[in-house]
Amino acid sequence: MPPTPDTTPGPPPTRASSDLDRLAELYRQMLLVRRVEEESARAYAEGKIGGFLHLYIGQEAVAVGALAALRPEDYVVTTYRDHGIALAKGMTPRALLAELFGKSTGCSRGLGGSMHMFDREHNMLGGYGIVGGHIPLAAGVAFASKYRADGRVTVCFFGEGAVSIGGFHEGLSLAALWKLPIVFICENNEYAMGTPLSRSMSVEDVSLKALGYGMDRDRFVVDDVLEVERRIGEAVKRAREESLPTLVEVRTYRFRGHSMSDPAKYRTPAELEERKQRDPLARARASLVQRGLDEQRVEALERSVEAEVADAVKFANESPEPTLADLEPTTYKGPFAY
Amino acid sequence: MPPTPDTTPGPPPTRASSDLDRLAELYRQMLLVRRVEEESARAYAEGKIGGFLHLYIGQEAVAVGALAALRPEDYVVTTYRDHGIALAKGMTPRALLAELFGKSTGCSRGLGGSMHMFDREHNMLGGYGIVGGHIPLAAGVAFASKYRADGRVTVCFFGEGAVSIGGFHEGLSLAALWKLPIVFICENNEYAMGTPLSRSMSVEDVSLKALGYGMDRDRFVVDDVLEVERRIGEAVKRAREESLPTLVEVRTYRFRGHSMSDPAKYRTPAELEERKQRDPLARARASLVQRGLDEQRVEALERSVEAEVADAVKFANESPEPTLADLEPTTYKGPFAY
Amino acid sequence: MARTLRFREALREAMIEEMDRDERVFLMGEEVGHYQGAYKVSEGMLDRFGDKRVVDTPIAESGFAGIGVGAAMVGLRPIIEFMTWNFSAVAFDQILNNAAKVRQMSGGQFECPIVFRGPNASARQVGSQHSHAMEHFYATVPGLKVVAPAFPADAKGLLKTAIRDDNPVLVMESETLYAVKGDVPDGEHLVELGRAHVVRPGRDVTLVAYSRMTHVALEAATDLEKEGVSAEVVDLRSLRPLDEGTIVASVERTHRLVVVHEGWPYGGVGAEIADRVQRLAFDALDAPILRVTTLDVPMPYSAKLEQACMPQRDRVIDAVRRTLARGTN
Amino acid sequence: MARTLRFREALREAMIEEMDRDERVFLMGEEVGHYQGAYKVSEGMLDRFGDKRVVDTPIAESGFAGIGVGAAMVGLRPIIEFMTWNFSAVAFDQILNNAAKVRQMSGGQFECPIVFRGPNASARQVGSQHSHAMEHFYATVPGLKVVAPAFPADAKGLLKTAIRDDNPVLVMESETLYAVKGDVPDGEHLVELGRAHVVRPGRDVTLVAYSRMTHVALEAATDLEKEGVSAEVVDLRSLRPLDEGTIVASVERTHRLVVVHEGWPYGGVGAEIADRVQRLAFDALDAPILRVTTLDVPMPYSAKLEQACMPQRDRVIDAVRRTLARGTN
Ligand SMILES: Cc1ncc(C[n+]2csc(CCOP(=O)(O)OP(=O)(O)O)c2C)c(N)n1
Ligand SMILES: Cc1ncc(C[n+]2csc(CCOP(=O)(O)OP(=O)(O)O)c2C)c(N)n1
Ligand SMILES: [Mg+2]
Ligand SMILES: [Mg+2]
Repeated sequence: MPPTPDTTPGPPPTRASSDLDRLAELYRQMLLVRRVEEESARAYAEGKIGGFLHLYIGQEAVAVGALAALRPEDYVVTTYRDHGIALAKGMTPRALLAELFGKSTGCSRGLGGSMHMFDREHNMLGGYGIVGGHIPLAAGVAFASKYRADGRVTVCFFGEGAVSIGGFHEGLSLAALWKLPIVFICENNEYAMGTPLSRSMSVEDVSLKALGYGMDRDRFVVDDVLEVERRIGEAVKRAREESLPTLVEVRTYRFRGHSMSDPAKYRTPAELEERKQRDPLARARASLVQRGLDEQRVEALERSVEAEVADAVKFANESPEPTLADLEPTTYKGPFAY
Repeated sequence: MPPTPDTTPGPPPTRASSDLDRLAELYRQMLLVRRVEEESARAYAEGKIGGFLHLYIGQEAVAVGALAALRPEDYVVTTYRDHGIALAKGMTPRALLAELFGKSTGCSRGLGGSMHMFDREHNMLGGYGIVGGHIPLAAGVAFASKYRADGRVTVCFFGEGAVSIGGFHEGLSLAALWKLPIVFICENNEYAMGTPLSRSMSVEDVSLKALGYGMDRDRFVVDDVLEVERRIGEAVKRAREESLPTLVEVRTYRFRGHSMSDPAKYRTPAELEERKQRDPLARARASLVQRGLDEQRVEALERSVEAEVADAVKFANESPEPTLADLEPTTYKGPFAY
Repeated sequence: MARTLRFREALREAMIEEMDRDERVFLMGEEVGHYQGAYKVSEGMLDRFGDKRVVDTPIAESGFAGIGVGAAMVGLRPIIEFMTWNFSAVAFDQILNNAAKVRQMSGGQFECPIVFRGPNASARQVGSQHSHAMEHFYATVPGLKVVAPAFPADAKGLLKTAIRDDNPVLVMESETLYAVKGDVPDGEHLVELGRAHVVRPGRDVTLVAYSRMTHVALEAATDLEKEGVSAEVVDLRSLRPLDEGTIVASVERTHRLVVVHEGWPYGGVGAEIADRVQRLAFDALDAPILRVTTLDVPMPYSAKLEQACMPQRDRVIDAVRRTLARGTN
Repeated sequence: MARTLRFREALREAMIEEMDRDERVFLMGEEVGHYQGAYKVSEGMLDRFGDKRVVDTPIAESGFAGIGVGAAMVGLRPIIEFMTWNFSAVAFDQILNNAAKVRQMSGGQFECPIVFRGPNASARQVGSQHSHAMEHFYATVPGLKVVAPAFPADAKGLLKTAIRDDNPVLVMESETLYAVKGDVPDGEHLVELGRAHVVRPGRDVTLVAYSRMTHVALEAATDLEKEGVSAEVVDLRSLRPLDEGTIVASVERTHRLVVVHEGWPYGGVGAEIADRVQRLAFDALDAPILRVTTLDVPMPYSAKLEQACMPQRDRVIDAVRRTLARGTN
């Protein structure tokens, strides 16, 4: 009998036994990210979300594949394009959407917003807004793991636009020098706002930077989420077992503009169309069906995602806003200092 | 007849016709640097110089050889260890020592001090005190040359300690991306204050960093000043003719501590002794004599250096100090802004 | 004669006119060219001047700020755009140690005629890392000049003067002002740095403000008028040099002062003004000088809380009432 | 019982005691280990704690400041030494945007118990890039705490408290104080952050100072005594939180205030104090508050000019005379 659709929020992702189950689970996570992002875009248009909103649509396989290679106790640090990564690390759509809606039930009480998704319980150490600024910070998290010998791995994401900034260099230098258990994942989506790679970097191959640090490197195109898990898994293993950092460049693509205010005129519709043809999400679904997963099971899974998203939107809508009383205690622990 | 010793300050360096004359001239410059530095050390001990004093003793062949490859209109930018570089670029010992003595006749009116040797006339664009901070600035000078197509080359010096800092990365990235006519010379003297290379960098070969920028690179040990001129000359040519940057790592050694206050306990006397055996200055002299330069001519040249240094010390001693009236006009051009 | 221009158009005109006039002037920053400017200030400029003079950069603020300083030292006149002033935090050293000091360190041999510009202070709901009012970090530094216009005409006139100045000048704009319209005089329009402007005369209290807060102060003044309070509004325009003469003259007439600015209170521009006025107009003051600033917390994302943190008309009015309530000394 | 210690020894004791007490505390910075500290503050600590807990870094202030923040977020308690605070300019973003904000951005989920410390302000003749008084750049930022002790006992007590604090605390030391001796209480010695200390009582004028300037203020007070002027000296110790209560209470007794600090005048700690005091003690003031600060120029190398730029006893005395000359209001 096919499973009945589950309309309550699902349990946190668990390791599936078979490869097909595994792919189904990763597909579910990718779809969840996609759908949450689509709802965010809609809510933004309705004025329920303000400020910057950087969508992850198109890149889902990176976060989902990469974080599938982690243990729950491992740490993740990323940029402002953080929704997909937060969800893949275990943040609930409720906590995420409520944050976007500026509600006190949001992961960061509605104080952080889109760019600052933090989830202590799931070791999601945030979304940061200053390009490159979080890279040394992530190295510090890995430093702490090495200091305590806690066996944890830190994964740090950034765009290819961050590679030109000092923070990238200092973070990677120190991680290499001190052999920190960290994986640096450069999500090379070919554009930094409106700037294509060719106008921001003198070499096409970002992973070459690793040579100057004597660091291991990897580089691949993101088509198949399982391949992402496998490749990042190697770097994670190196970090966990040998306490060695790796720089991994993954080639990906964002289907939306840089943020909601960007019409993305710097690329052709044809280019976008071609990339959409290769959408790793669609590919994962096709692969599931092709490899024999019951179409009904796929649909059930999709319905469960819909339900989870709908529940989260409702939750975010109905939650209360934070108040002035939230400000001082989030500025200082203990008495306010002025 | 042997030339009579010349006790007046010599003329600015000119291109000698024969190789031997050339070597004699470079030897003279190296010796001038050495002697000026020795006098500075003495004056420091006498309390005539204050603050930090970073001596260039041991590294003379780098500045003298490298700048011999330049034209007078080319630009130079460097760090706080700038005395030798300023002299090799044509600054007079008078202007330099008067600056160290804090006198208004100093190159920077006694306001800059040891770390800030500037000489507009000779296109010496300074001595900077923040490690790595001058590297983007130097790229900007080269940017201006390209903008104006003035055919000039910029040479930027820094220590191997600067390679870990963001400014290095950003400066080199931009120079490579924009193909700027610049030569980056990393004076790898194996120590950054008390930190040996092995504790500051994950790779021994600094020039490897160039790979990540797709930049040309070179790397050699500084023994022979003519070899320095030749090797740097290649990079200068590449900058001038193709507007391409190069990263050159030169292996050198400082015979004194980091600054006057550093007893340099982090290295063994044996190591220092061994390096002194290979002193490029002594080697240049030996080579001159061996290749047939009249010993008397060598001594005459040495006497002329002595005279020039003595004159400069006297000048520095006797010069007046700057006054409070110097401060506002050097803070703003035009009316003071407060 | 004058035309009505938006703030961003006025800035653009200033840059275009100066670039037409002087081959040495160029614009450099993130997305200034092909993207037409993150906030469209430089729209069309790449087409007009080509990519030699309108230079898109990678994300390397410290790098391109330093490039600007070096280029300025050898005779170019760079305009460096920070996509927002928030990002100048990674270039802080270049501004503090190179731009502001190169003249002094070289004993006056080298100059640094450079303009750094971009939007400053809060935008809307962009969170704590993107809402900094950075002006006081720079106004405190000798060797720099800092301006913060509130109206298109001043934006144009100050920016043109800044470009011609032989010192580093920092121009603090505001994303929330870019679309604001105002009259801009035809022809060559230059505004001297260091001159405040009494934008509304009044008798009972002086409001000192700059950038977007000048508009808030004016709104407050309009409301106060209805309660019979006549507020004089002084638009600083320039933060360094600071036109203490105009401020003091106003306080000598009104005997009361409220300073309104974005940014945190501790040691901000308001603190500096309070210091100067109590020193220079001690006997003229009938009540303590009050500051209305952003609350002393990182800026929250929540729309409601963000508004509550920022100086608003009501908080200005409240401060004015409090200063008036004190009676004469 | 108390022992006489040098300032640097007091700091070292604070670190050693806290590292003995708490495995999570470590020291990181340039030359803190093998070199025994650029100014010998950490002498012997590498031997005692090993290179896991006394960590020499390459020259990458932004990198290792960020490493400290990340490590603090997951439960370590880093002490990050800047060789001097001047070099924090390249790490400014890490302090402003990460250390100060991570608690807020995460809605209070993460803490950042970190200490940044090192020598601040002028040393001797090290020139304009190495003589910055950086404290006001940081004291202005909510989320940070800033202390600046003048005596060995406070150096020890404040640093120990800072290490135990769950917020980022910046400790401003002074190269020119490291060799200064003073009594330090035996046993556990903690000094609360945010408490100023009246180090010399007086009747006629209040001098507020911190760090090395407290000593200058005390010298001035001794000289003033000879002319029959009784000056009260308040040593702030903590700049944020700022003990306005103690300052105001003093001014209410003396009716006159002179603030003495290194660093430029514009928007400095002195400006903040002027603002608060004129607001909180308006009626108590018989004369304008005066500031004695570093002159508003980059610090020159020349020994004579450097001395002329820095606040000296004579300038303090002169300011006191000027404030007294005014008579009562
Ligand atoms: C230091 C800094 N400079 C500029 C910005 C503005 N900015 C935000 S995102 C962005 C582009 C980043 O591109 P990339 O790193 O490729 O990431 P992507 O957006 O493609 O995921 C820029 C310039 C910033 N946030 N921080
Ligand atoms: C940003 C910054 N951090 C720290 C310092 C202090 N400092 C001055 S020189 C130096 C060592 C530099 O070594 P290296 O680059 O190898 O040059 P060398 O002194 O060997 O010529 C350090 C740490 C500084 N000036 N700037
Ligand atoms: Mg990108
Ligand atoms: Mg070195």
